[in-house]
Amino acid sequence: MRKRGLSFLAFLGTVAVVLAPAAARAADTVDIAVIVPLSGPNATVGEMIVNATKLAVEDINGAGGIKSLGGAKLNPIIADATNDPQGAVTTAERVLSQNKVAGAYGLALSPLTTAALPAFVKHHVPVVTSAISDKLVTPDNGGYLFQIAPKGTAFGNQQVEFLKFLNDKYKMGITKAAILYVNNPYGTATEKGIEQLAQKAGMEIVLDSAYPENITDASPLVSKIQRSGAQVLFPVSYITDASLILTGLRSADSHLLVIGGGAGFIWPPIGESLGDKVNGLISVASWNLDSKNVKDESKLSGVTQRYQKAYGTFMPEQAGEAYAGISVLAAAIEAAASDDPAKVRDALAKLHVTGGGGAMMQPGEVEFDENGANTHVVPVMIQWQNGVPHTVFPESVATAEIVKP
Amino acid sequence: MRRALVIFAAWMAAAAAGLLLKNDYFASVATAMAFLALWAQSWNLLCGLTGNISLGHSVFVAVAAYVTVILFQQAGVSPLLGGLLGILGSVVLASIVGAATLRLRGPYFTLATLSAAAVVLSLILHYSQLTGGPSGLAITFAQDSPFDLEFTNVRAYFLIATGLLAAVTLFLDFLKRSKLGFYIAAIKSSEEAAAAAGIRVALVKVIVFCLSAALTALGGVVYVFYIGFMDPNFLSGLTLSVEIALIAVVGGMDYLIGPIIGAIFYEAIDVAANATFGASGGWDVMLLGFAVVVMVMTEPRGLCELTIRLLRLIHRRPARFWS
Amino acid sequence: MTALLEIKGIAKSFGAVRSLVDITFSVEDHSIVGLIGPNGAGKSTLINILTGVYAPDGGNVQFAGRNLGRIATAERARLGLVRTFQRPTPILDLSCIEGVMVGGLARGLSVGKARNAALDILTSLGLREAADQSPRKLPTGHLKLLDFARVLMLAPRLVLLDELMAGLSFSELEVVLGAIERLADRGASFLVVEHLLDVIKRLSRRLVVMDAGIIVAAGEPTEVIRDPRVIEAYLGDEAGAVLVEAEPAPVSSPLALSSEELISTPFKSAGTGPMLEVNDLVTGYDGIEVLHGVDLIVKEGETVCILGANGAGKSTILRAVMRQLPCWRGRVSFLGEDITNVKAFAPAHVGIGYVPEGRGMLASLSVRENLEMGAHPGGARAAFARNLERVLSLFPALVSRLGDAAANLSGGQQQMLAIGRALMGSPKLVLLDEPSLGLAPQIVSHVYGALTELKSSGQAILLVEQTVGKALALSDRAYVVDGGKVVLTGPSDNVRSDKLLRDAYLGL
Amino acid sequence: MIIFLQSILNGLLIGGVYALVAMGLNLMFGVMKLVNFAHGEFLMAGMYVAVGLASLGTLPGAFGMFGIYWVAIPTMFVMAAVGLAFYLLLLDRAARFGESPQILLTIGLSIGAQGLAQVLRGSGFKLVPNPINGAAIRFGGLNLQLGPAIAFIVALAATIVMAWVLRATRFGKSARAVAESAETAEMLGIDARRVYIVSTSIAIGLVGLAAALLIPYQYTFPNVGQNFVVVAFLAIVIAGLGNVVGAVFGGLLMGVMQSLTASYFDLDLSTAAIYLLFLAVLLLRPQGLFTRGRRTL
Repeated sequence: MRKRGLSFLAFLGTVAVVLAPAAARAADTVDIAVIVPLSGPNATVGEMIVNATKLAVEDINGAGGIKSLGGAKLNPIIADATNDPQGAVTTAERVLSQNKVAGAYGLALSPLTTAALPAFVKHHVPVVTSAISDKLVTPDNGGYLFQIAPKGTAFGNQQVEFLKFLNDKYKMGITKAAILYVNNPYGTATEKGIEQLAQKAGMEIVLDSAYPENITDASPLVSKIQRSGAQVLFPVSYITDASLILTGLRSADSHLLVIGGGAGFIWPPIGESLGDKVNGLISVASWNLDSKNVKDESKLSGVTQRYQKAYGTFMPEQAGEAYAGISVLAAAIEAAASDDPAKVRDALAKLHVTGGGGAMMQPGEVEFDENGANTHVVPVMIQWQNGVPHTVFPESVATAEIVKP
Repeated sequence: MRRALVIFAAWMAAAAAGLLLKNDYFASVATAMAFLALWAQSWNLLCGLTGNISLGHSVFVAVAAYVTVILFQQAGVSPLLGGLLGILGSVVLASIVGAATLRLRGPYFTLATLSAAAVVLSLILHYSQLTGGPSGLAITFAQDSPFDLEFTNVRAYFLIATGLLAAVTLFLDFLKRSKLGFYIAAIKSSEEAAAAAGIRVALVKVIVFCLSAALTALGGVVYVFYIGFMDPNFLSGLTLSVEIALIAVVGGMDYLIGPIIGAIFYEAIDVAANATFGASGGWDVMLLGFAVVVMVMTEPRGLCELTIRLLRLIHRRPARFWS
Repeated sequence: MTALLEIKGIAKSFGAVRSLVDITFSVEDHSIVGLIGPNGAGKSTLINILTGVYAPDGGNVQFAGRNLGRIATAERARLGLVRTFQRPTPILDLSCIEGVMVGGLARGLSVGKARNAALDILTSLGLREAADQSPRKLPTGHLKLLDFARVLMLAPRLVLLDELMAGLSFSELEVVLGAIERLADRGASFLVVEHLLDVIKRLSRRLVVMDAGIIVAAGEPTEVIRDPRVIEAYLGDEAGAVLVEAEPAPVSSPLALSSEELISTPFKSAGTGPMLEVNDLVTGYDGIEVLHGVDLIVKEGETVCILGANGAGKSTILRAVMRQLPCWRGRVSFLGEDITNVKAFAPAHVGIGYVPEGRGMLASLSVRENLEMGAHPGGARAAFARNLERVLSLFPALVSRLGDAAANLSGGQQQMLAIGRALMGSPKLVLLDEPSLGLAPQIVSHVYGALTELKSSGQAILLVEQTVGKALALSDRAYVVDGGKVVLTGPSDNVRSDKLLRDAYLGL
Repeated sequence: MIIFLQSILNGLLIGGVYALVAMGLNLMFGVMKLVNFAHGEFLMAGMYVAVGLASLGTLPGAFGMFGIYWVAIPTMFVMAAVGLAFYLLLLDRAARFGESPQILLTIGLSIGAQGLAQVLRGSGFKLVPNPINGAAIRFGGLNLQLGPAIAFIVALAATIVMAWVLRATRFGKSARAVAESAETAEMLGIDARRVYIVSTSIAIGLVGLAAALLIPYQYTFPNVGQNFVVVAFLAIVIAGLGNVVGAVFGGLLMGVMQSLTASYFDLDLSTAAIYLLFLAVLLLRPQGLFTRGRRTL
């Protein structure tokens, strides 16, 4: 009996510890939750988002905060969604039940989003996310999820469109495609899109194979590709496997066309590690720092430069989406003229952003359909040129000429 | 009997606390805690007996959960029935793994369970049209439906989880003084002598393995509806297995309350870490890991042993009550 | 009618060591058969085969007209073929009575019935009041009684008692004997493995004697004991005859002599200054005290032997000196240096070589490497070549085997290697623990030949033996240990003719 | 055919690194009967050390593209020192605990170390740009990635040295004696504790070497250790727990199996296959495939 008492003490102790920070909260601020993976293999994603969030909040508050709330300042409450769904749920519950937040941004990964969503629905807090799974934007999501990034299948679509475009432009006559994807939600989602559309486009899929996360050696995959006789490779990979595949191909002296599936192929580390060998690499991206909508808007391009200055790398896609997402959220609060999350949700549903930070997302405007999908957004194709990814497709947002692969 | 009452009272207290607790966060922490304690308790039934560490127990959670959910979503079988089938599935798996590994000792056993889990994991990944592959399966529902284990109020899951925990603890307490309990004790102290006393050691071990798996699976069935989502790495990955083992051993494998203490300790550290460093990654993981290291270094036999030692320091009376 | 237990041509080897060569005998229904033999004769191996722990290499066992074949231990127990263990096996997490109940439960009794039955048995064994205690605190004797009680719960037809009586107090002994006799009257049979001959004489009409894996004699106890082959086997050699026939010789010896007295007593041996001194040594295994204050001394150039029955504590003395056991009380010093609490690897470095019981081979290392491992003590590295030459001339058999793994040596060669390895450290004193254990007679005499050579080269030796004759012949002085105490000491010749020695062995 | 040979080659190359990691694991198990679940995190730590050193600069042109490898030796020694601390701070005391607490201890350490790495160095992926990454030699249609090839050669050299140490040196023989029976070894005057200390340092030092060989072509990040150590575990069991030299063959075998299955089947099923083989070995031949009789280390 004594020991049980003891354990309850321990429990109460932690209660105290946790309630403490919740107590302090200035009156003229609007809290928003930023819940992203900050530990485990995907922590990098979280860090990019947090970096961008800081810039966005800086700008919004610098521009006088939420005017409709008497210039209340935006106050991001950053929390670690960890790397597993259980962690995401408890974190969401922690943040949502200990703070009165007007809205939330983050989660970023489909499993975390799927698991944590019910908590947001229960607390009636809208969450803007950069997770790309199509499954998220269905009537099941309770109407509290707003997906600012393009749908997973849209990426495949764009990659295939781009290939067609290349075929026409350079008469490459590419017909045999190989798909190589990491065996996780992100990989499988993207792969579906590529596979369906490639067939529609009359491509022959000569290789369509998954590989586990955390591989330490890609050379078997490379020999697989070579054996398949593919002319173009659509790899969907994170940073380590992306690098292994690229170096593997190079060391095998293979010159087939690679159209990367985002993530690993566009994050700063790949550029740093490959040096100038990275130039010419092509990939799809959910956002890029020199798309027309960013480049032509000095404010926004200024943001990308500040990011470069503050964090030492160019502004990656996750950061761009985050900046847009936070701004959109702010715009919704502004429109709702209230920090009541339910009202903010309704505002988000009606919202049509055409300027300000929200325009960071290509093509420069954001609108959500009844399932919370971003109706305007399309993925962009980038090509690494002198160490930085440049937007080369679609024409609507392209700012750089393609260097023939 | 007295113990049974205490356990029941403890459950009532916990349940009441859970219901009165205004704070959803602590409700969810407490629920997670209850599930972890339940699993650690079931884990300890096997590993407390053999003294070996299983790093594959999450697979029993996963099998039960997958069977239940797949039956539910694709054949509309109520989880109450599907759950039974799920548990059965776990038991079948356990009987195979158990029969194969019961000869193994120490690290051999640990590595065997670990890789058995890995096999199942990659099978779940492979048969994706059934299991949803790496993207896993989501259970979304809008309104209460008790017979489908669907409750919009998470407190319900807290009640069920703590209820199951209490029930399992009671069951194990009763088991201790049953025929099987005596056999387990005999085997624990010397397999040779146990056999010489006419105990079918191998059979008893397999039975215990299956029992342990069944109880673990029981938790898994409810848990998956609570969390509303499952994917292979999450449910049958190493992380959960390790959590279960850590909690049981840190709590104290020789004590009925050990796993519960362990779960409280584990979640408490997590809560504290998140409260202090929640906004920056790494800290929580680091603190959890090193807390375990410190714990083992100070008292390898777990928190219960430590508590008892402290109590002895305070006043002579040895607290054997929960042993 | 056919016998209850029929053992036909059982053979069993472990690696190079042939533990059982060819064992054939039977136990009639309603009978008590005694089984004796020196350490390493293969008695325990035989029991493990009868209970299905080991599978025999050859031969078969019939129980109640049924071939046991590969039937598992538990099933055999349920058939009524049960055993006790040399070392007590209490169930630590259960109370005494629960531990006993287990036997009944396995037999199919309900928990309630089993409890009553267990209570009766405990009462009959005089353990009534211990029933609800934890066995952790009980003395060895009680624990052994508990084991006995547990097998009784199985309603056995044949009980294999593996040195159940060793370590029991006189009163406990009476209780057990009583119980055995009562059970025998109710029709149970027993195979009693013991060193206490008088116990066997009292219980059994039939005695089987084993040595080095074969049966050397069988028949009516009193006759068998007089059989010279038995004396040879059981007590070593002709000298043993003295033991059985000896008239009480006039040697007055207080039960435990203090070391001072020992030194002061004049000896014909070449001993000068004291080398190894053990004062009032108390130690034991997991909480159970085995040595109750032993005094012992070895002087330079002396050969001393420690005699005593199995379980008397002979090896324990050596293990304590080598720091493989912690000393609970007392003091061990070597050449005036206190080594009571030094690290486990230190004794070798101060100059004590050790040949452990069972030879302690490093089986995976080659013979040469084993010898090199012996040469760790500082000075020995320099003297390596000389020592190696000495060892190889002492045991020429090893020369051709230097490259082979120790595992592949024969038992005799392993024993030689063990001795040689100890000598490689150029020790000032060599401790030998039963060098004759499990070896064929001619090998034993070969080993002793080598020891005699060593002795004549002035090497100090402390020898633990069971085979009295050769040990006494070799040594200058002898200690007789019984029940963890030195009961007799003096020049070997006097000891040989002392009745106390005989008591220590045959427990008459 | 050429593809087949290429797969074998790839397998052997990556297997070299597995071998280095596995060797250390088995040395520790053989001598101390301790399975070090934190071994991967020592690799991770080693890689951070190596990256740190490499970012200080690489050797001048004379060494051509191999300038980055100067970090190998320092990293090895730094990690050996870490191993020493590991023993003195934790294992020395934990040696008295049972197996279960030891397993738990190393698991806890593994988790904690991953957290610590992120707290100290962030979660980013680090790879010092260097000419080795992606460079390759080609012959007869086969191509040989330079980074893995160098790792393989060094690993082989290290193996030969280790084999020699264990067979020929005084320490090696003592280690084998302790591995077989610490009690017997001590009664012969061998200081078992010293053997433990040295073995731990060597084991962790080897991991350090492996780390230095990896950084030219593998990213460094907090969880990187897991990717390698899991395979190393499979390797040591297949080779036989405690069999140091066998572990090398285990590592190479794992590499080849991975490579073959990966180039001819779907990877997720091949994982299942590999683990099944692992289980089979564990159950049918617990002493491992490359261990004859009762040999130790």
